[in-house]
Amino acid sequence: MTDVLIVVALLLVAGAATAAVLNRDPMRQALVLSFLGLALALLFTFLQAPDVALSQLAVGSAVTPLMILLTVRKVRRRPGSGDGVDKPAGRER
Amino acid sequence: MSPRVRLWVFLVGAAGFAALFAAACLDLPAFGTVPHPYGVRAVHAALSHHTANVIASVNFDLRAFDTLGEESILFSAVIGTVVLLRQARDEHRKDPEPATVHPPVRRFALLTLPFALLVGLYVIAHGQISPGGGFQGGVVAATALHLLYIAADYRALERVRPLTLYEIGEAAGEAAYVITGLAAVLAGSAFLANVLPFGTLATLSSGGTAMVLNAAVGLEVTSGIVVLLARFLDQAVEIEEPGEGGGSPRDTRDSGGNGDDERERA
Amino acid sequence: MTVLPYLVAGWIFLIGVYGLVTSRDLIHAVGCLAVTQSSTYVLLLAVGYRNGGTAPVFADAPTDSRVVDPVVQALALTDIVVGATVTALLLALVVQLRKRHGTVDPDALSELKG
Amino acid sequence: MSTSDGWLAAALVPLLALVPVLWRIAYGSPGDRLIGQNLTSLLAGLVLLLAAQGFHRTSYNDVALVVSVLGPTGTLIYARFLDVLPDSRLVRWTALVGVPATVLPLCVATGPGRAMAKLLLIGVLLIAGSVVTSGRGAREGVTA
Repeated sequence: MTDVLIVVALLLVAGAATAAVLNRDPMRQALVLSFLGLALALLFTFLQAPDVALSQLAVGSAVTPLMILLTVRKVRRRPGSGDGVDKPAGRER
Repeated sequence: MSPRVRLWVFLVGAAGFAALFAAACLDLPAFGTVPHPYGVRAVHAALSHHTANVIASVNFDLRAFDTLGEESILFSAVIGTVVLLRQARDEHRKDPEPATVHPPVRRFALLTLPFALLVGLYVIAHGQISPGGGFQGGVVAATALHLLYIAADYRALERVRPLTLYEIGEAAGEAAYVITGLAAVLAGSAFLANVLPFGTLATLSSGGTAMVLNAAVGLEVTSGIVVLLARFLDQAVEIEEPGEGGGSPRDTRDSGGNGDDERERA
Repeated sequence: MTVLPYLVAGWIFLIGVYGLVTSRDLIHAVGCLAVTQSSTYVLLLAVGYRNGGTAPVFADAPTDSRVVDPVVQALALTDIVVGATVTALLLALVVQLRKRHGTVDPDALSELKG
Repeated sequence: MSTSDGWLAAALVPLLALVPVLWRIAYGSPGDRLIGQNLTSLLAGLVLLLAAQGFHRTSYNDVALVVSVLGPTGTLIYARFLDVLPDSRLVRWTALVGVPATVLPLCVATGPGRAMAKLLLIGVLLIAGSVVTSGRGAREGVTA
């Protein structure tokens, strides 16, 4: 049964990693990275590494995405300048 | 290099890597079958030093010198970030506008804050007994402090967060680690050797110097992450470049969420 | 199952590098680097796993129980936290680049250099 | 150490529920993504609790404890930056039904003691965090 959990978690991690790379807007990427952090934490728990899971949880699901969000906010504050923003806001629905 | 050429170079490299990596994987022992001689020895060494959490023992006892290196990377990375994100001469500070927070959110955050700090300290303190330790607990405690940013707002956070204190705390953590190592030399042993009494397995005071080093790392990581987040928050919320117009940063935001948000309000 | 964890680690590495190569935004590139980093954790922990093993934490387990390898866990554990501060350093560099050159597109930046 | 397959099979349920949540986070609107983030930490907490029981290791519950503290914190901070905190019935009901349905059997299995107190604490934190971050009207406060 542990094996089944590990396989599902592995596939979840692979999917989350792919989604994190394919989301080109850093604002969206930050939330996917936070999901990836949690998925990795689950995988590490199933691999009997709760210490590493704790570490990954705190860093991957909170600190890294938060810093990315803050950088995005800083970088995009100056109005009307060309950023590397390649997703217009309206595309999301 | 044009993007097209770069992509081709990547594809060729990736194909090569994939082929070699897959071949290597097929040659590896199957997942979860082989015992590791070093792992077995590490477990014996940790138990002989009365440390219940073998991972903490590896980090702070068997490979303590290695962790000193890791800690120094962390230390210098934080210093580098602080230098890069300091307020330049042509930038000016402006007070962020106070935000109003919905009462349930504020109440929840204020109630959770002390509790979350406590969880962080618990994770640090129980490093040598249960899963946890200075590295993980430090991050939890530092993130917990930023609950205040939601609970009240940025200015309240600045008031309870004397940044200098955390900068000193970070340096003190690093220094404490080195001093503990040197103390072992003074006691007539090797640098970072475990010279303190080992205590009883699975109690708070077990593990000898592992416990002290764990606390030093906890102090450094907590302070380091708080300083990092503070610098980023400063840049994002307070510091303005000369070209930027006045007004609140929220007005000039250009995030992916903006368009949808307007529509939702309409 | 015998090789799947290793292959997943390889996939995460490749997709992360793909993101780095094709990125048009340095912040996105830093995120991709974080993804690439996580592949090493998956590989390390997969190598250290043992069927039927439990965590080498003996506070609530008998000391003679079969455990997974603690050494690789210690490696991954410290690297995660140190990696986060390095990510912060890279993001700080991005903020500075944006200030000096007004863009975070790596291609536009290399054009500036000439 | 032996494992209990029943508990691990139960852990599979919230774990599989994370798959559509990933889809929502990757391709949804900003509101959807925040709901997804909120659901992720809630479901992950449940998976961790069930897995800890399945592996017979009470010390694994510490991971769930940290999720229950950091999850809502993360959601609220993102809400601050994305300027949305959507009202979500899905999150609220998952918390109000899913958490008791997980924690109470776990408490019965553990029996009274420190471990049970910790379980109840994690349960309360998970429910409180989810209800506050998905509550009606929370949105106005954050966007103001």
